[in-house]
Amino acid sequence: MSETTGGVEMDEDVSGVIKKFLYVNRKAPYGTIYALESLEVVLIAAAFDQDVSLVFLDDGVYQLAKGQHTKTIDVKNFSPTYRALEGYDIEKLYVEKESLEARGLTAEDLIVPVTLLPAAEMAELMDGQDIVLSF
Amino acid sequence: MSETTGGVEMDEDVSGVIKKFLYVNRKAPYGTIYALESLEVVLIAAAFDQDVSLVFLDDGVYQLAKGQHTKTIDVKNFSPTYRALEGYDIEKLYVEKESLEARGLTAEDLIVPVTLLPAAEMAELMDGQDIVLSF
Amino acid sequence: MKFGIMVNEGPYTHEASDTAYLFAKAVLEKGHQIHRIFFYHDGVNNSTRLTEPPQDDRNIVTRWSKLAAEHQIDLVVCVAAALRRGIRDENLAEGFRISGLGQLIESGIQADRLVVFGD
Amino acid sequence: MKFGIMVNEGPYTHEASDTAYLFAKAVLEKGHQIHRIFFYHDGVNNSTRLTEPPQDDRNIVTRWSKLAAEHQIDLVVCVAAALRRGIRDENLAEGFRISGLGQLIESGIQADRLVVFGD
Amino acid sequence: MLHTVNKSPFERNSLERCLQYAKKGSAILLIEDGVYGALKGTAVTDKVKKAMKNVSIYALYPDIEARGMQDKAIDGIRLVDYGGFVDLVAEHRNVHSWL
Amino acid sequence: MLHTVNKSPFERNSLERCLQYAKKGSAILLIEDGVYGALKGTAVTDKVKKAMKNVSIYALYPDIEARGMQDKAIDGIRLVDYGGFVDLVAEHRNVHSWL
Repeated sequence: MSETTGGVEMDEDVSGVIKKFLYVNRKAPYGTIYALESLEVVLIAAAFDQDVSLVFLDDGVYQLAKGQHTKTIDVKNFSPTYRALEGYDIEKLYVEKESLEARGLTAEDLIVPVTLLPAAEMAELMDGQDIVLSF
Repeated sequence: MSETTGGVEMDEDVSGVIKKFLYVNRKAPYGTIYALESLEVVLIAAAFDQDVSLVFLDDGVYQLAKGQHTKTIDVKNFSPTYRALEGYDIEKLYVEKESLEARGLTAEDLIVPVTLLPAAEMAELMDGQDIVLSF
Repeated sequence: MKFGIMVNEGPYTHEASDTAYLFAKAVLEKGHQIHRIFFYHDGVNNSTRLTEPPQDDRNIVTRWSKLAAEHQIDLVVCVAAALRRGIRDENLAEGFRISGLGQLIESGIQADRLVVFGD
Repeated sequence: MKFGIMVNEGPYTHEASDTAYLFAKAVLEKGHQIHRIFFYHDGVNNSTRLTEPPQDDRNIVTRWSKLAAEHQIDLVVCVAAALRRGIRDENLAEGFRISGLGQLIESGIQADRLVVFGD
Repeated sequence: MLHTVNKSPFERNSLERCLQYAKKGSAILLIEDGVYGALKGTAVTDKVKKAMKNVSIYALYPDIEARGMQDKAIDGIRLVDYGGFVDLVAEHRNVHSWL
Repeated sequence: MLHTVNKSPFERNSLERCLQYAKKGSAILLIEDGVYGALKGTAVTDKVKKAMKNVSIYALYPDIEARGMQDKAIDGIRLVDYGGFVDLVAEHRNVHSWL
């Protein structure tokens, strides 16, 4: 049995294994493409039934800012996609409290509900992963 | 009359004009290619008889560090080229004092003789240029 | 006034090429001239005709080609930087030409202003 | 042990692709295996066969091709990232193949370690 | 002269260095991720406000809007569009992009 | 776990953030421009030395040598080659590259 995922035949020995994947987002949107292409990975990853978490720290918290209007820079506004993650069963979104505070933001300013964690707890979370992907 | 420079025929109206060109180097060597490709511009620029200055600040001061041995990372060591600049009549090399000090370096650690300037004087120098190229 | 523009980063990855493009358009709208747009470092990747972004995204390469065609703008790709990165005449998009670094210095001399866009 | 490797930056501009290559060689020298090397973001530019660096410089692209041939290593270039940046079968160097992002996740699942090299 | 800064002040040192270099009477334009340096209530706001006593600070509004920061610019920072960017370049003898 | 840092601590915030995140007993490997964080007598030396009480810090010697910093590494920072880099990855359950 195989299932096509992102144009890929999954090998037999993939099925059954569940690893903890952490996606680390530390970069602001639009200034560079990392945030967008990271999100593209997360969407594909959803098909693999792994244990997926996303963390947003440093300028990565800006990816989730409400009210993004990208028309005048002629770039696609991809922020609504974060709201779609729930539909892909990706529900573990963590934002670092210190990063948010340093930028004068609160959870109210974010486009999706997230879990706020202080850096020390984020570090614990990171520590317990199998795969840490950063972009 | 035209002279070939970097594969380019100089236009008539270039000759005679002398502008002050400043090349700003703020990036470390090897981690990225900017330092090397900046140097390639400077070498071509020498043929144009303009008033050329180079400044090194922040991690750019590392470009001039003595004792670079790049064999084990299989990259060309381009630091000797800074010593060749004099032969191209490029003699105005300025290093920011504060940047050097923050890195625990002195003029003794550098591969070429340079003029040390405090940031405030560097700012004056920058202000007086016609063209400021950064990489 | 005559503007020279230098683009140091590739398309999509950094906003630099977007900003440079929107700046160039504004230069023309303000009635100024563009002496030349010089592509250096990864900026040379702005000139690959093989690019095919998603349907709902801007096409950065063809956008430059169109700007060049409509306003007779000289788009110069640095030969040394291009060879390193796999840009040659065979994959060069319309409106671009490959030439030497001297073209950048010349632009600095002939233009009234030279603006650098990079990472 | 099986290693997966991810390369996020293009050749020459950032040291990431050099470090990834030297790391990959050391993985093999230590007697480990490489499950796959996945090229993403500007990393896809590591696969252009049109590159022609100066004579006295390393050729990053052919170095990958050789490594793949000598050790049967799977070099995968992300199709979405590649199309954006002008990498297609017609300019793809030997030893590379273009495929989907699923190949990266699969590598994360099947390899014992996944190491990311980027900017 | 005109300085441009295109990086977030939380990630890189370029805004901080630029503020040290910008002489009295010169102008700074924040673009791309540099616009995060133009916002109220952040860890760098005070530093920027202090600099505003000596230099004029501008921010590229299209980049602010893209990032959803429309209502957060520090009072006194002038918001410009690309046309305003062109004007700033034209008005100053030279430009340094703090890359 | 193993953390890698590849950026200069003078230009970016990644070493600083990594030092805050690296838990007692974990390891940090400085590579590429990150090796500038491994040097004596700089503005960040004290911060790094302090962290060394809780975490093991390594630096990639080929990158140190390339930059001419052979004699400047902080005592106690362990210098490794690429083989040592591979060993560090193998010895730790996971790796986070602070990009």
